Amino acid sequence: MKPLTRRQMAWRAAQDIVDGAYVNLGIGMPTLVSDYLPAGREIVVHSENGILGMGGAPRPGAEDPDLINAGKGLTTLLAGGAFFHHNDAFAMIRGGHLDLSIMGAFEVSQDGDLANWTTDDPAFAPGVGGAMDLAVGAKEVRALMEHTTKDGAPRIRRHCVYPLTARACVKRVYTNLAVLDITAEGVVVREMIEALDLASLQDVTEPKLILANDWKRFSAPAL
Amino acid sequence: MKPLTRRQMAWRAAQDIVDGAYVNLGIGMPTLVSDYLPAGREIVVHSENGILGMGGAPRPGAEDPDLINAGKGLTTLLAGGAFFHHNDAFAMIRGGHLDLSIMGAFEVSQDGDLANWTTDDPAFAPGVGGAMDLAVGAKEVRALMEHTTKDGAPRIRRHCVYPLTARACVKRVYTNLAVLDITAEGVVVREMIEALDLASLQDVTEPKLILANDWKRFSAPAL
Amino acid sequence: MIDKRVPSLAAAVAGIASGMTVLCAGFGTVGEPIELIEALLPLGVRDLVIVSNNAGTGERGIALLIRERRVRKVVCSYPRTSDPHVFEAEFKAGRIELELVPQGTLSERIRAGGAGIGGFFTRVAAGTRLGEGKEAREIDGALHVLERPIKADVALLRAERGDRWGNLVYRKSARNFNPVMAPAGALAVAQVREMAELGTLDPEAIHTPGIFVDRVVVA
Amino acid sequence: MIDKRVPSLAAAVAGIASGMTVLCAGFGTVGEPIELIEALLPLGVRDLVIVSNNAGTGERGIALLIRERRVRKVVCSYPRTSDPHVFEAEFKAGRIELELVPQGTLSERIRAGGAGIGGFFTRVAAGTRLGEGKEAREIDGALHVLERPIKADVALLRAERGDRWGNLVYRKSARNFNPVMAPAGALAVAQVREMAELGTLDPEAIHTPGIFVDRVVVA
Repeated sequence: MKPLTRRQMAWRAAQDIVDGAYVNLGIGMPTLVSDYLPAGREIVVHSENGILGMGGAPRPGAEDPDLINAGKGLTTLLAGGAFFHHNDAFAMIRGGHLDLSIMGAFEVSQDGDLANWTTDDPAFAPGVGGAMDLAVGAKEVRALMEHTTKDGAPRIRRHCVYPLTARACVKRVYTNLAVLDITAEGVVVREMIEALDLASLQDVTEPKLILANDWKRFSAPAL
Repeated sequence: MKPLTRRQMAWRAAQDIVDGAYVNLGIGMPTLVSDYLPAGREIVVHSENGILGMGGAPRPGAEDPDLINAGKGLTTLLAGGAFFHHNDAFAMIRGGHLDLSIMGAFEVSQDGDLANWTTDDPAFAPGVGGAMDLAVGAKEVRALMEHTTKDGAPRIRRHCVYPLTARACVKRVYTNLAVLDITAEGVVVREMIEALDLASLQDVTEPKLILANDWKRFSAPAL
Repeated sequence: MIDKRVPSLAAAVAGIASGMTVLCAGFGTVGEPIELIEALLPLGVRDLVIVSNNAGTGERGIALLIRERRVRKVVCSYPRTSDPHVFEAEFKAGRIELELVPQGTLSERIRAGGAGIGGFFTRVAAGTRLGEGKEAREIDGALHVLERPIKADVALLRAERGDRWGNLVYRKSARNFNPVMAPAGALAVAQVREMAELGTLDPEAIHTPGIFVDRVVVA
Repeated sequence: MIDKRVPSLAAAVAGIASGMTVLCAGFGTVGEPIELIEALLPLGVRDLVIVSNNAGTGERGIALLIRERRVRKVVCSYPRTSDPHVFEAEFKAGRIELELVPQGTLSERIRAGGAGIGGFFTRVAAGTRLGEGKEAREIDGALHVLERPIKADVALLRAERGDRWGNLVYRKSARNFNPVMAPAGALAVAQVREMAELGTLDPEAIHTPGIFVDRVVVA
């Protein structure tokens, strides 16, 4: 059994984004999703700092210091893209105009509660950015995170331990081990990586898992 | 004694607009004010439908059907002007960014209450437009109205009879007989037209008038 | 591929049904999507709630819908625009409801609807007849009323140019309510004078980004 | 004549005093009016409240003000931007206050300040630690919190081009908070890369109309 790399996780999340979707990709791992958007689909990437139609990283020599993404990395604009101010960017988010927000997470609860803004680590000042806006505003929220902490503790919890970003917002979770849906019935395993069994997955997951009837194995290309 | 014409009243109101002022001129008589803005002053006229830097009426042949003022008459744009949407236009109004709003009025009270949106005439559906926004939002509100109704009843009242647009907002009133300030002490006569005396003005004004120490006669050019 | 272009006015208004709330952009006839509005007639829809600054001019657009008795209620700031005789007649006859809203509050309520704001306090109309019945409170010494967002089933828009992603550019004062209403309609439909190739509209000067627009038709 | 151009950074920040609330535009360093912010240093001002998306990057701009201990409090959404070491050090030492606000709520509160809105209800932060202590109510079945407008003494802006009326045009993602903050400062000052002749900025594409701007300086 070989857990997915961060890039493989981003790749897996990218495969589910449908043609024509308006999506926001959070800072950190979700930003990598934009590298793996499936060919042949026109997907409009939104950025909190006033961009729709964001492209990938610029070619060397084509960098523009005035054109950055929400993670403050250099980016580009596709044909058909537009610039606007911060308040319009958040009217798009809060007003329910984004089809999908993919965010990193510290924890997701069995009810879809999301904790991704602070661990109360006294070594750092807390920062929230646009996480609460996205969690509340996007039509669908999906989390992209390692299945466990570095210490092996589950990140999919009965109840989040860390302070909440928003309640009952996450519908799907992509981890390095599985794809899981948060449903009214509970946490449903849709996909597992090769050679992983449900019992082993349950060992690193706090709430009781439900294996979907049509669950499948999945693997990602080497990335 | 010769009361001012509507154009003369507009002329008089225009003389008080200072260089550099951002002003909104209400529909009806106040729109005429833009024809008499004193030469040598740069005055930026705002319109509710998304214009700053509105000019006068277009020359024949230069009319543009997409360029109208709040009264829906054709207008022009000065160099330095800008177009924006309705919500930005009202952010300017409500947010206190306009130096001056000149509006028509049915009645003004001694406390500066303004009544200018409905007379409850059952023959017409009521309309409010941007009057309440302007009355509340502009840094200064001045009213431009005939001193009396067609029947000779005073329009400057102790208390407005018609439904209010906003309380305590009018600071100055231009009529066809006088220029009056609404002050904490009462209604102060600043200027009267030629051959009018205070007693005659008081006869057509409900609240007790105070004659300013430095009051003066004024006359307008033939218009 | 994203292609919001539709080939006809009929396709542009497909699915709009009786009883819906319809935002109609424009200030008087300027920026009013007259052809889209009139395309509602053959659909046979009735009992519409029209939200617009005015209540129809002459006998076209909103006025035609009202004359044909398709409108149950108008939410507007100023029904007495130039030539409002159709609305006036229906109103006096008691056949149409009017909700009068100060123009800036109307705009802000629509904006709140599109921006996911649950309500806002404004001084405008506080202490007046138009503020009666609304929750009121003093904030920083001034009386405010609480205003609710306006969300609509449909927003009908008129722009100068549009592209297949739904990006829109308006012309001069025809912009008015258009960019405010686009986000507040569950379905937003724009008639444009001209279709532009994707990428030819200046990204620095797109007035309504395509995310807010569902269909674009040349009319 | 209207002429908002000023000849120097010193003239641009004249009158800004200790204890004032200062909106600083920008997202990270992009769109941050670094030169204007640093021009506050020779004024000797202290105890500033800085409202900005971040809390300073590296050692320039907001970070420099903080390092020089001119800032009492930062209101922001994300102090942990790239290289926040100056803020982090002051924060850990307990020498600077932090009010953390979700980014969209921060933007909306500033917008409310500039647009004369007395407060608004939003679902964002409701039921979370950042919503604690705020008035809450259920609206249409969802918990909302009441947020207050942010009005400031000063807004510091950075634009690509400006003219003597104060009209501003930004470039790409450097627009960000600039047009939101301009209306919310009692004094709004913009540094621009280039001054434009009046009338040469496209009236269809002015991002901040001059009414919101008091001073413009090339920097």
